[in-house]
Amino acid sequence: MLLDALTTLLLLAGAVFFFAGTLGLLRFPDVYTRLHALAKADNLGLGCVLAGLALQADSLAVALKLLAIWPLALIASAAVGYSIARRAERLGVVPWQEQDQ
Amino acid sequence: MNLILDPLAWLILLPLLWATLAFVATDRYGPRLAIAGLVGQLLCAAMLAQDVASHGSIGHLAGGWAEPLGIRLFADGLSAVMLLLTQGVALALVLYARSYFSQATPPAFWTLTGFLIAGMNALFLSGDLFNLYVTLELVGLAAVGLVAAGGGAAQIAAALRYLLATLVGSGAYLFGVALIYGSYGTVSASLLGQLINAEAPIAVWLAAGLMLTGLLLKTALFPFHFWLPPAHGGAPAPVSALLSALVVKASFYLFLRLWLGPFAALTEAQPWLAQLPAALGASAILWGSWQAIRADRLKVLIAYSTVAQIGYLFLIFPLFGTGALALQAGILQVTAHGLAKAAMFIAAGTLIKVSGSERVLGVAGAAVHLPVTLFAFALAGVSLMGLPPSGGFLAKWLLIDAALDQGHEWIAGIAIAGGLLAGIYVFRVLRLAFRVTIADDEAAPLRPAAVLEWTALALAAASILLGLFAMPLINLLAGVTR
Amino acid sequence: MKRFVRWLSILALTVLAGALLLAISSLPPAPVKLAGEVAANLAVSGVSHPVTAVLLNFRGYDTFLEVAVLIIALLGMLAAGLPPPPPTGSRNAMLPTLARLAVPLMVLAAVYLLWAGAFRPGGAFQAAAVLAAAAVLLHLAEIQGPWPDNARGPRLAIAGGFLLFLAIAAALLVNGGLLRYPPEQAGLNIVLIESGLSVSLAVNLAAFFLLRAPKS
Amino acid sequence: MIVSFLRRGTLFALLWLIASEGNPAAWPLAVAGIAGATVASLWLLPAKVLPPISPAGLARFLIWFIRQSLAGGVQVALLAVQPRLALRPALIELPLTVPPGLPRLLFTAALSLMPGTLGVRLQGDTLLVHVLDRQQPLQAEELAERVAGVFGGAR
Amino acid sequence: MSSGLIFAATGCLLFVLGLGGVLLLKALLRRILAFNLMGSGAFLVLVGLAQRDGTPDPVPQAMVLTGIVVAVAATALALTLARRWQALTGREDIGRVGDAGSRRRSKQRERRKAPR
Amino acid sequence: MNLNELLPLAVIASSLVPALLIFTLPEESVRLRTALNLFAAITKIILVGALLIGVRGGEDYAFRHTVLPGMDLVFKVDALALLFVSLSAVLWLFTTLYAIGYLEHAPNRSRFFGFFSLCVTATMGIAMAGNLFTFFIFYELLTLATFPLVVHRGTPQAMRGGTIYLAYTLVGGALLLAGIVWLHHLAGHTEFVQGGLGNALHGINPTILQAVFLLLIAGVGVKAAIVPLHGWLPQAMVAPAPVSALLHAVAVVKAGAFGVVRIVYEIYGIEFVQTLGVLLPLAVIAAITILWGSLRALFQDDLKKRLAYSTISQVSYIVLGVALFGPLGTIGGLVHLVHQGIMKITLFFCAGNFAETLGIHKVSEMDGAGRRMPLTTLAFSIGALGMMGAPLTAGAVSKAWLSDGAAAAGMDWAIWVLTASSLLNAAYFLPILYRAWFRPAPDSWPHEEIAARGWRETAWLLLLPPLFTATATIGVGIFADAAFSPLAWAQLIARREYVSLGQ
Amino acid sequence: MNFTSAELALAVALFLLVNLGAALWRAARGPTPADRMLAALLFGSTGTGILVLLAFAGGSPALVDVALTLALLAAISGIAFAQRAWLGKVEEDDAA
Ligand code: NA
Ligand code: NA
Repeated sequence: MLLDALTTLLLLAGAVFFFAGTLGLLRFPDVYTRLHALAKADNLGLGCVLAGLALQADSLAVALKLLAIWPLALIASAAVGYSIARRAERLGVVPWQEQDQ
Repeated sequence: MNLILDPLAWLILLPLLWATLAFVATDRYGPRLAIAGLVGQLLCAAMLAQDVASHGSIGHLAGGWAEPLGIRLFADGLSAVMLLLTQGVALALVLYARSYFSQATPPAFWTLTGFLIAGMNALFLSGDLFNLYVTLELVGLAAVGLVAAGGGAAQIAAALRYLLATLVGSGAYLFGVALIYGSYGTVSASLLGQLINAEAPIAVWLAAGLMLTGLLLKTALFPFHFWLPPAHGGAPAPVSALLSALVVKASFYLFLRLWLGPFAALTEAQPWLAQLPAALGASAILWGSWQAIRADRLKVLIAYSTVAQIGYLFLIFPLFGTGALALQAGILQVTAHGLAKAAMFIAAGTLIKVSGSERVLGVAGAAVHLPVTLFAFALAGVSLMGLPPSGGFLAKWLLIDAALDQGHEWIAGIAIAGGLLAGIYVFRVLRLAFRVTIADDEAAPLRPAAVLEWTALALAAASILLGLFAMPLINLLAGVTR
Repeated sequence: MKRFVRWLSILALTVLAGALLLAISSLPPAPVKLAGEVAANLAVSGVSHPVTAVLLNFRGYDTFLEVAVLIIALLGMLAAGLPPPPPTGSRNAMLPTLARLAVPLMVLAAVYLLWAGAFRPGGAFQAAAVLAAAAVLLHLAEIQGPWPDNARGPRLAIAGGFLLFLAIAAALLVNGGLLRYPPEQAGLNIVLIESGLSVSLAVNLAAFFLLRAPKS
Repeated sequence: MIVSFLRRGTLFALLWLIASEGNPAAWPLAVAGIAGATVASLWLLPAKVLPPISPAGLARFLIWFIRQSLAGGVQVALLAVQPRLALRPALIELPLTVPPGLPRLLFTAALSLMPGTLGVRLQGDTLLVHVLDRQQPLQAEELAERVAGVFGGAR
Repeated sequence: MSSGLIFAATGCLLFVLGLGGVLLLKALLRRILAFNLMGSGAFLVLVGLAQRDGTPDPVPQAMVLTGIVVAVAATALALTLARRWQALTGREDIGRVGDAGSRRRSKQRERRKAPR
Repeated sequence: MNLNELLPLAVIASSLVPALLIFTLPEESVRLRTALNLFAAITKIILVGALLIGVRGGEDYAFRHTVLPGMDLVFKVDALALLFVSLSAVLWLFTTLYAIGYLEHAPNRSRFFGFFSLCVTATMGIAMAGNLFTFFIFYELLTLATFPLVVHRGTPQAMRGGTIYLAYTLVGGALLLAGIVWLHHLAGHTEFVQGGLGNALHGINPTILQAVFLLLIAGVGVKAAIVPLHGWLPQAMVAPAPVSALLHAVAVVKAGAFGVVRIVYEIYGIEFVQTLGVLLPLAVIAAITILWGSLRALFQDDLKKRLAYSTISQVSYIVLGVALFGPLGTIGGLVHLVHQGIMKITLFFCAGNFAETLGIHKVSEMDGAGRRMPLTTLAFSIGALGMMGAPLTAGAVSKAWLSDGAAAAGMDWAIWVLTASSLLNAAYFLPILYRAWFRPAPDSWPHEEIAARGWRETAWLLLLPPLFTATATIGVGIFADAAFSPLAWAQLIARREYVSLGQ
Repeated sequence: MNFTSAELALAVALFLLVNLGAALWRAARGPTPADRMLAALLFGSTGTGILVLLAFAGGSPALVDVALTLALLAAISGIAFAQRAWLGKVEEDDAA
């Protein structure tokens, strides 16, 4: 029961962070800031979801497998985010400044 | 029968084998592999035709699983004819190509050719709609690769256009297969032939429409022909020959199979449907011929001739009455055009190679310098015009006969008019060849290798002789059930 | 005129969409049900997952030809002319370390997917995709250089897996059909084929990325 | 060599066990996979190149990192839902103290997942960092220390 | 409406959308993506219709896996050709061709745009 | 395969095989090519001789090969076939001899003689065809084989002539094909049967049968140069003289006329044609062609063009004879098939000699040619007189039978047409003879090639053929009643064709 | 709460699907090529999330493997795109 409640909480939190990430992606002004949104909010959301589901797992192995996805996703995300940022910088994309508004 | 020597299976395995080996081997071994493989395949096709002639149709359960779970391969007279044509023409073209590309072979030419032939053979032998999709892609992508060979901007553009067309065609076909599977739970052509009736749900009608239209696109029937002239006219001559003589026939074959097989109940329930391909075919004959008459490059002229000649194939669809005339006419046209067009394209390749000009005008004086090649071109032209004695003539004769039989006189008229139009574009080239050129006084151009001239002549002669010895082919078709 | 054709096409497509939706919504149940047949024959298929059984046994012939399709696509690239080698000096400093760390894991994941194919979706193609990704990563990290178009190794690897498949298909003709496995050897045959294919397909996929024209 | 082979082999075997959920079927394939991964690992990352890893340091790092990551996520979420964007971004040159290779990779990756910072380009011994709020203090110092902790305190 | 039917309906829409894309879009990359959409539509219909009564059918699932590989192959070839085309001419579309006259014109255009 | 099947094939092969061999011969192998040509021509004559004896004795020679279900390639050697076969075989020999002389030192002779032999092959096939299907095959082959000969010189005029020739003959072929398939569809087969298809045609809508008849006659009418389908013939005179001989006497126009005979007698049947009401229109068209050709010939200064219009006129004598209901007209038409060939080939040989030796191409250049080239001019005169129907010549025999036929058929107007035509013939031939024999020679000839040396007015290979055919022109006139004469043979055919009518 | 965890998981999965759709729109819009590459990131995180949720909701644990594979491939393709695609003029100028 407690596990179910915790799962519910984590899944909902995950949904919220994913939503925030999407919102950031849509609202933030340039590729760098959008990268911030994805790299942080989405990954946190994924972590919440994985944790929530791991709580429901039938076996330890399954739970560990779910939890193992997270670091992999994080490393992947960091690497891709870095590569994109680097590409943007090399393409000459100038970071947005607040006075641009 | 020795199972491991099953010619049906080896018709698929052999080309895949030599194509893969040619991929690993250097260009030095490619032609040898191709020739050896094709000789073997020709034997297999002959054995298969022999078996079909004596036993009717022959089945082969891939994986040993019966339909509907497994894929059933089968060969009847129709497949046998297509297989014989394919191996025969391909062998001649490979012999030609070996000499034609003696300086520099386009990358991957031999291996792509092998895969292309494997795909066609697999297509001719498949009785499973989804498996047929895979074979269609096999053929389509290999053909696109061959068109791209050379890698110039014109080739890449032609290949891309061809690719998009062929992908849309097979995409529509695949979607139709999905609808069919959803409707009946099977993709076995023979089972579907029993399951589909005139009261079939709309989904099946839509599926049939999508699949057949997709195949029309792949066959380049007017107005879906737009991709063909650049692809066939821009590729190296042996490739053009392969594509025009064989590849478009593969999707036509499938169209015909579907029409007479799984979708027969639908097309018989709504006879007016058959007028659509025929009307497009008639337009193809007129438009293709007109464009061929106008073309200023020799190979584009020949490519448009293919557009026109494909039109004949579709005139037969309203004519499937009780008799076998229409089918005989269609398959004779496939065979005769296959032989003649291959001959014409490689003859043109030799003419262009020697004259150095891609233009139709480059042919001037060829009657003096390249009599054998020109003769091959002329014989091929005879078949295309439907003049006797040639396979093209018999096809036209049967077509007109069938048209009169079924009361579609307009089709007879179109067939005759098409022959005259073909006469215009063929003789446009031939009469130029007799024109005396100033080059007569200069040193005659170098004679090309004999094999370049004689392969063309052999193919052209075969298309002529077909007009006298068509009975074996007709007898093979006798066992084809609708 | 052009716009007219455009709008006409859009109209036709809309009609098509409507007709399709209408058609599938009123579709009666299918008369043939293959799921039962698959289940009934699963025991002798050599694998326990029905999709894998269909892919490599019941319709293994499809898969056989599908491999050829992938090779052909690569051949098309060779025919069209290979792209030039990538410019050097735009090195991503994070990649070498990442690659050294990730590639062994990817190898493990690939074999795992191959292994899992017998029980669940997965198999040679997925394994090949992961292996190919590993090769690409090594290449991007400049640990693995581009393959010249005449490189024998990749060609041998690509051909090898397919030829193994072909050899098994041909040898099984003795049983009366292409790829007709004897039930007791089906599992072994499938593992052999899949292992060969995963390498072959992996190299094939990676080649789209790694095959480059020699530097001029 | 043999030791590291066994060590990494064990690690991969553990991973296999987790992934396969302990299913022992077709074990030869499993052995092949583990061996393959181990060989690849030793080829790509020879034992002598790989700095020693302190399990305790790793654990401490992970706990700290999860907290930071949570904070980062919350910060971005708050920024995203605010009616008016309160961003004051900038590009900052950050001198690096962690050694190149695995530590530097870990540093850069973690920095990108922490509040307000995103690695943009590693060049020489500096990292170009994009920050969401140029007034917010960077936690680079602390991160560097904790990364160093993971690799046995070597700095 | 079963989930299978929803899949199938989505598949129909994707297919038509993709078809429209290939036919009407200009940029090669978009047309290639649109072709993939067509394929995805077909796959969804294949799987969806077969399980519209709720029981999954492994046969179409296997067909879809085969179809995906074929689509991947086709996409790979299309992309390599498109990239080659772009490298040769700097253009991202190949335009549409008609017969004779218009073809000649478009060929001239191609030649003009080709790098010297 | 027995001898009776083999012999027709041998007749075909005796020119087909040499044709294919000649194509492969290098240009320089003059002697080998000449030997091959002559050997083939003589072989063919021997084979034809054997056939003549056999057919007269009532032997049946037929070869049948199934091409499509219900459709056979049939060679059948009947009396009618032999009439045409013998004519072509004999004239082929002379034309070959003439061509060897004519083309000495000319380029591309392998090609020329190859297609030449192919033409003869096609003609043999047309003559021996046992059904319309077979007839059509060789009819079209004839078109294809003659085209390279017409354009042989490769000059712009040759190209133009060739193109016009093609346009006419291909359209004609298409019409013929339409007619044949239609007929095949209606009657179930297209075999040539003595007396016509008979029952197979009864019960079919007469309008349709008339339409098919029109298609068939139009199809063969193009080659027979019936007005208004004659436009190609005057244009084709740009071809070398041996080719003109081939077109006008041996093969092409004859093939058309022969087709009319086959269609009228052995497809529809003369009686049925009469009841269909298409016989009279045919006769009228033939008459118009006769007059029109003669009239146009009158105004041509170009010698070969004048001869070409003359051919248009003369070939329709054959058609007219066919269209005269009754055996007498038939005999007249058939015998003219042969006689016209002999006479016209003489004229073309001579025209070629004038052109090659002295460069004379026009009637107005003919002054005094008779004294410079007496033998050629003599041969020409005999041919011309024959054409006019002078007594003791081949032409006299034909015209007599035709007139009798017209009278017997009660078509007296046709006699007037024949008379008018004869007058016109005289009007356009006599001035030529007058100029050649009685006008003084000019100081120099337009383009003298061979100088006069003793009695030899030109190369003997150019001289002998016209002399021989001129002799034949008189021979067949004088010995018209001999066994194996064309007239005797035509009577044999007419007897067999009219046997069903009990006449 | 009167819903099971499975139903919640399905609901969250659908919500993420909508999210993914909206975010893909941005990725497709650009404006810079780098923006387009964000799609790779999206598939990596949101796609993986959706798949594990579906695995749980649908009781098909095999989808977890798919999620893993997707995450891996999305990462590599993202990096590959960033490294190789759209080699803009800037890059070439840099090299020169
Ligand atoms: Na045509
Ligand atoms: Na008469």
